[in-house]
Amino acid sequence: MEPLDIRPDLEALKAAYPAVEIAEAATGHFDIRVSLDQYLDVVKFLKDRGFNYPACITAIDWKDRLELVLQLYKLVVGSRQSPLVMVRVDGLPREGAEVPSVTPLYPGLNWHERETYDMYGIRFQGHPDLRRILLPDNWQGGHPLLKDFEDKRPRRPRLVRHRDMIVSG
Amino acid sequence: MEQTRELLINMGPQHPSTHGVLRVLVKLDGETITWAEPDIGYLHRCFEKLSESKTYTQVIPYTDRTDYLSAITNEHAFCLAVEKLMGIEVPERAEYIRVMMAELQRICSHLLGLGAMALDLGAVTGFLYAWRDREKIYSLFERITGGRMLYNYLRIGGVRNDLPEGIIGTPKDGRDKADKTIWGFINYFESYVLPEWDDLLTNNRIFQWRTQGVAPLPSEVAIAYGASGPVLRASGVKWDLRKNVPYSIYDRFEFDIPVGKENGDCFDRWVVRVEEMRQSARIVKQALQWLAENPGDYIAPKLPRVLKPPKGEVYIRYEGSRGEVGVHLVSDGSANPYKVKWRSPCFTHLQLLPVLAPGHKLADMIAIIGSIDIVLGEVDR
Amino acid sequence: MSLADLWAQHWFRAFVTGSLVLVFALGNFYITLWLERKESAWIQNRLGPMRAGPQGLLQVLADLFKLLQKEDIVPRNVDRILFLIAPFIAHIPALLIFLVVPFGPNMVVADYDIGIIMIAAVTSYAVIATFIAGWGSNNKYSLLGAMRGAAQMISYEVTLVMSVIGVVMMAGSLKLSDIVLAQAERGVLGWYLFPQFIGFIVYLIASLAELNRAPFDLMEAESELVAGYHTEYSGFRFAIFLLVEYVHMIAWSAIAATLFLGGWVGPTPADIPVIGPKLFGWMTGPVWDNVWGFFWFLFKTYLLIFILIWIRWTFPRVRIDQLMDLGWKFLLPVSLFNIFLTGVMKYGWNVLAESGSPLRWIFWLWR
Amino acid sequence: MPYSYVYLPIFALLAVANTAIMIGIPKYLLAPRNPFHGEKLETYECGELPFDDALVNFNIRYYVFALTFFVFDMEAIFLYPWSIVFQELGLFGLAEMFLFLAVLGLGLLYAYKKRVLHWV
Repeated sequence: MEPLDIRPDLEALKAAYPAVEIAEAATGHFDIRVSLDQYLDVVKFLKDRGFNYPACITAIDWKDRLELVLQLYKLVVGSRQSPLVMVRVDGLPREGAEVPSVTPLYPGLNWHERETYDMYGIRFQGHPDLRRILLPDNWQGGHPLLKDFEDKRPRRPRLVRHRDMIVSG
Repeated sequence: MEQTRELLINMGPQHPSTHGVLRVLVKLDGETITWAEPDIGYLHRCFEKLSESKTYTQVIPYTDRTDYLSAITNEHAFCLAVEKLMGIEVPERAEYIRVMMAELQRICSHLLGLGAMALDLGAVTGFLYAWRDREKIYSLFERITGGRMLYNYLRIGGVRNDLPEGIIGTPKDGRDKADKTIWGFINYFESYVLPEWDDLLTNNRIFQWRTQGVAPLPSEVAIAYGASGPVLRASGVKWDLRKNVPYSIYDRFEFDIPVGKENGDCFDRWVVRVEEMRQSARIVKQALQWLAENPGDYIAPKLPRVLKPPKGEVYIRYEGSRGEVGVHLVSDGSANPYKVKWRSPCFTHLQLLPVLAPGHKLADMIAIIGSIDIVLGEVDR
Repeated sequence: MSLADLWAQHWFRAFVTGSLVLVFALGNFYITLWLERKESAWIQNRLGPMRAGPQGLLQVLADLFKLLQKEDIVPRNVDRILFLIAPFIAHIPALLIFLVVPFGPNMVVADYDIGIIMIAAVTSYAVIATFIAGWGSNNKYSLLGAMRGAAQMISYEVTLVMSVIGVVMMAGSLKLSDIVLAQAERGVLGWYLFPQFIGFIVYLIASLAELNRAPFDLMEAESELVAGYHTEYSGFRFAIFLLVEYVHMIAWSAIAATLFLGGWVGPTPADIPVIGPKLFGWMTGPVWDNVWGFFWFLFKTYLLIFILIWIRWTFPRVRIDQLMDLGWKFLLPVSLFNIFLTGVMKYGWNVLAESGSPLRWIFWLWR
Repeated sequence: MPYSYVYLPIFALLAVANTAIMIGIPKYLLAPRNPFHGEKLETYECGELPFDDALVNFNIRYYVFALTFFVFDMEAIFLYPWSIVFQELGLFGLAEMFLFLAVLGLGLLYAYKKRVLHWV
C-alpha cells in the first residue's frame, strides 16, 4: 500500500484560493487557515478533491476569540497514511459567532456541529436542526466549554438519608 | 371517516434495550417506524471540561470512563496523543504489552456488544455466554492491572507495570487455564468460544431472519455519515486505521480486515465483529510470542513528574473497539491540556439511527441499536 | 334419586374436583417455575437459585411472599374496569382447560364428547384477557403488546385446530379419554406421535405461539415492549398473569401429552408385562392403575414442559411479520397437508387390510 | 350428560374466586397502601412523564388476518364432525372433503398471491 499524498490537492487549493494559509504541523496534519467568508467554498473544494471522510468539527476558545476547527481526511480503500487536514477559521467572536454549516456536505457532522453549538455557542447557519444536544433544551446557563464558564446554578444540598434523619452536607 | 393516527413512543431512558440511558423517540404507523430521533445527554459528565483542569497524567483515568467497556483502547489513544505531542519514544516491550492489552480489550468489548445484541433479540443464553468469557478476560486483566473494568494502566511513555509472572503461559495451555494464562484464554477462545457463537447464533435461522436485510447501510452513506470501525467495514469498506493509518506497532502484525457486503445489514455488522475477534486473537498470539521471546523490564522511560508538552496541537485517529476514536489535544505549554476533544465513534454512529430505522418494524429498532453497538458513556462523555 | 339430588351431587363433585384441579395447577405452577429457573441456569452455565431451600426449591415461595407485600397500584389514567377485571378473565380459561384432560384411567373431571372443540373454544378466550389488559392499561407498550397478542393468537389458533384434526381422524372421536384409549394398545408404537409427526411438530410450534413463550413471546417481548400487555400490573395482579402463563403451559403440555404421547398410557403394550407397572405384581388394581397412569401422564407432561423451556432459552425472538408468515404461509398449509396425508393413509390401510395385500405395511403406522 | 356442564360455571367461579383471594388478601392485609407518593400513579413511559394518550385510532394492520381467521375457523368446525366419521363415509366422503380442503387451500393461495397475508 502506497502512502497517500495530498500535496497536489493542497497546491490546487492554494492556487484557487490564494488567501488560504497552508502549513504542515509538526505532529503530522495540515493546517488550512481560511477566512470566514471563504470557509464554505474551501470545504466544498476539498470535498470535490476527495476529502470524503468527516472526522470531527470542534472549536477552541483562545480566551479572546474562538477558532473553529474542522478535521477531514481522504478515505481511499487501499491507501496508507492518509493525512488529516484541519480547516481552521480563526477570529470568531466569543459571543454570537455565526458560521455556515457544512452538514449539507457532510451529514456526519450534524451532531458534531450541534455539540459545538452546545458547548461554544457558535451558530451554524443552514444547519437542519440546530438545538442543544448534550445539555437540556431549556438550559440557560451558557456554553460550558468556554473558558470563562461558571456554573451559576444554586448549589444543590447533598441529602444523605440516614434512617429517619435527613443529613445535609 | 377518521384516519388512523401515528403513535409516538418513547423508548428510554428507562428501557430494557437502549444500552444505557439513551432515549429514542419513535413514531409508529402500526408496527412500522416512520420517524426516529435519539435524545442523548443523560450521561454527560463533562469529560472535556474536567480534563482542562487536570494534568496530562490525571486525564488518563477519565478516558477509561468514556467508553467504559473498552478502557485500554481509550487510554492508548490518549497516551499516543500526548506522546506524539511531546515526541516521546515508547519502549518496545511496552508497545507490545499495550497492543496485546488493546486487542484483548477489543475481544472483551465485542463480546459484550454482540452479547447485548443477542439479548435484545431475545437470545438470553448468548448474552450469558458472552458474559462468562468476558469474565475470564477480566480476571486476567485484574492480575495484570489490578482493576477489572477501569484500569488506569497505561502511562504516558509506557505502561505502569510489567506483566506478572506466569500470566503469558505457553501455547499448549488449554481450556482449563482459560482464566489463568493469556495463551490459555486465546486457545480456549479460538477452539471453543468462536465455534459456539457460530452454532448458537450466527448460523441460527431465526437469528438470520431477524438480522439479514435489516437496516442496510450503503457504503457511501456510511462514509458520508462518518461511520467507522465495524459499522463501516460491514458496509464493505475495507478501512481499518490499524492498517491504513498505522500507529503504535501495528504494522508489525499480520491480520486481515474483515468486510461485509456492499449494503451491510445488521447481520454483516454481527459477522464482521465476530471475525474481528478472531483477528484480534491472532494479533494477541503474535504479541505473546514476542513477549515470551524478549523478556526485559524496560517498560517506561524516565519522565518528569509534571509533563509540560510544548505548545502545539495533535489529532490522533485510533481504531477503538467501536470505531474511530479521535483525540484532539491542544497544548499551551502548561501542565494542563488547553483543550481535549474526544471524537467518539458511538456519538457519530448514533446519528445513523434516524437514517436506518424508518421503514422497519419496532422490533428491528433494537436490532439496529444493538448492531451499531453504542456505549452511552462514550456518546455523552 | 331425585333430580334435585342429582344436581346437588354434581355441584358438590364439581366443587371438589375443581378444588383438586386448582391445587394441581398451583402445585405444578410452583414446580414449573422452579424448573424454568433451574433449567435456564443449567443451560446458561449458572447455578440458578441456591439460597432458599435445597437447590433453591423455596425460592418461588420467597418470591411469592415478596409479591404479597407489594402495593397494588392502579395507575391514574387507566380504563379502570377493564384494568381490574383482566386478571380474573385471564385465570378462567387456564383452569377450564383441565376440565377435559384425562389425568389417569378414571381421572377426568368431565369427559365431554366434544373435548377438543371445548379446548379450542376455551383457549381462544384467553386472547380476550390479554387484549383487555393491554387496552385497559392505557400504555403504549401494553397497547402494542395487546395488538400483537391478538394477531398472533388468532393466527395460531387456526393452525393449532388444524394440526389436531389428524389426531381426531386417527381416533375417530373428539373425546380425550377415547383418544387416549385408542393409543393404549400398542405401547409406544401406538402413540400418535409417529403417524402424526407433522401434526405434533405443528402443534408444538403453534402452542409455543399460543402460550406466547420465546421465541414467540412477542406480546411481552421485554427488550421491545418492556413487559408488553402487563407492564402496568404490579404485585399480585402481575403474579396472576405469571400464574396463568405457566398454568397454560402445563395445560398445553398435558394436552399434547394426551393427544400425541398417549396420555396416561405407559410405554409398553397393555398385554406385555415386561417393564412398567405390571412388573410389580402387587401394584395392580384400579387404584394403582390410576396412580401409574397419573405418573406417566405427569412424566410426559414434564417432558414436554422441559422441551418448551429448552426452546425458550435457546432461540432468539422472531419478528411479528415473520411470525405471521410462519403461521399462515408455512404451518397452515403443512397442517392442511397433514389432514390430507392422514386421510389417504387411513383410507389406504382400510382398503388394503381387507384385501391382505403386502402393500398394506406401508400404511401400517396409520392403522 | 347435561349435568357435566355444571363443571364449566363452577370451574370459572373457582378461578375467579382464586384470583379474588390472591389479589384481595395481600391487598387488604399485607401490602402497604401509599398511592399518592411521587409519580407512582402515572403509567410507564420509560422514565418520562406520559405524553399523548395511548388509546388512539391506532393502525392495527391485521384486518385481513382476522377475516381469514374466520374462514379457517369455520372450516375447522366443518372438518371436525367429518374427521370423526370419515372412515364410515368411505371414498366419497374423503374425496368430498378433500375437494373442500382444496377450495380452501386455493383460497389461501389466492390470499397469498394477493399479498394480503403480508404484514405491513
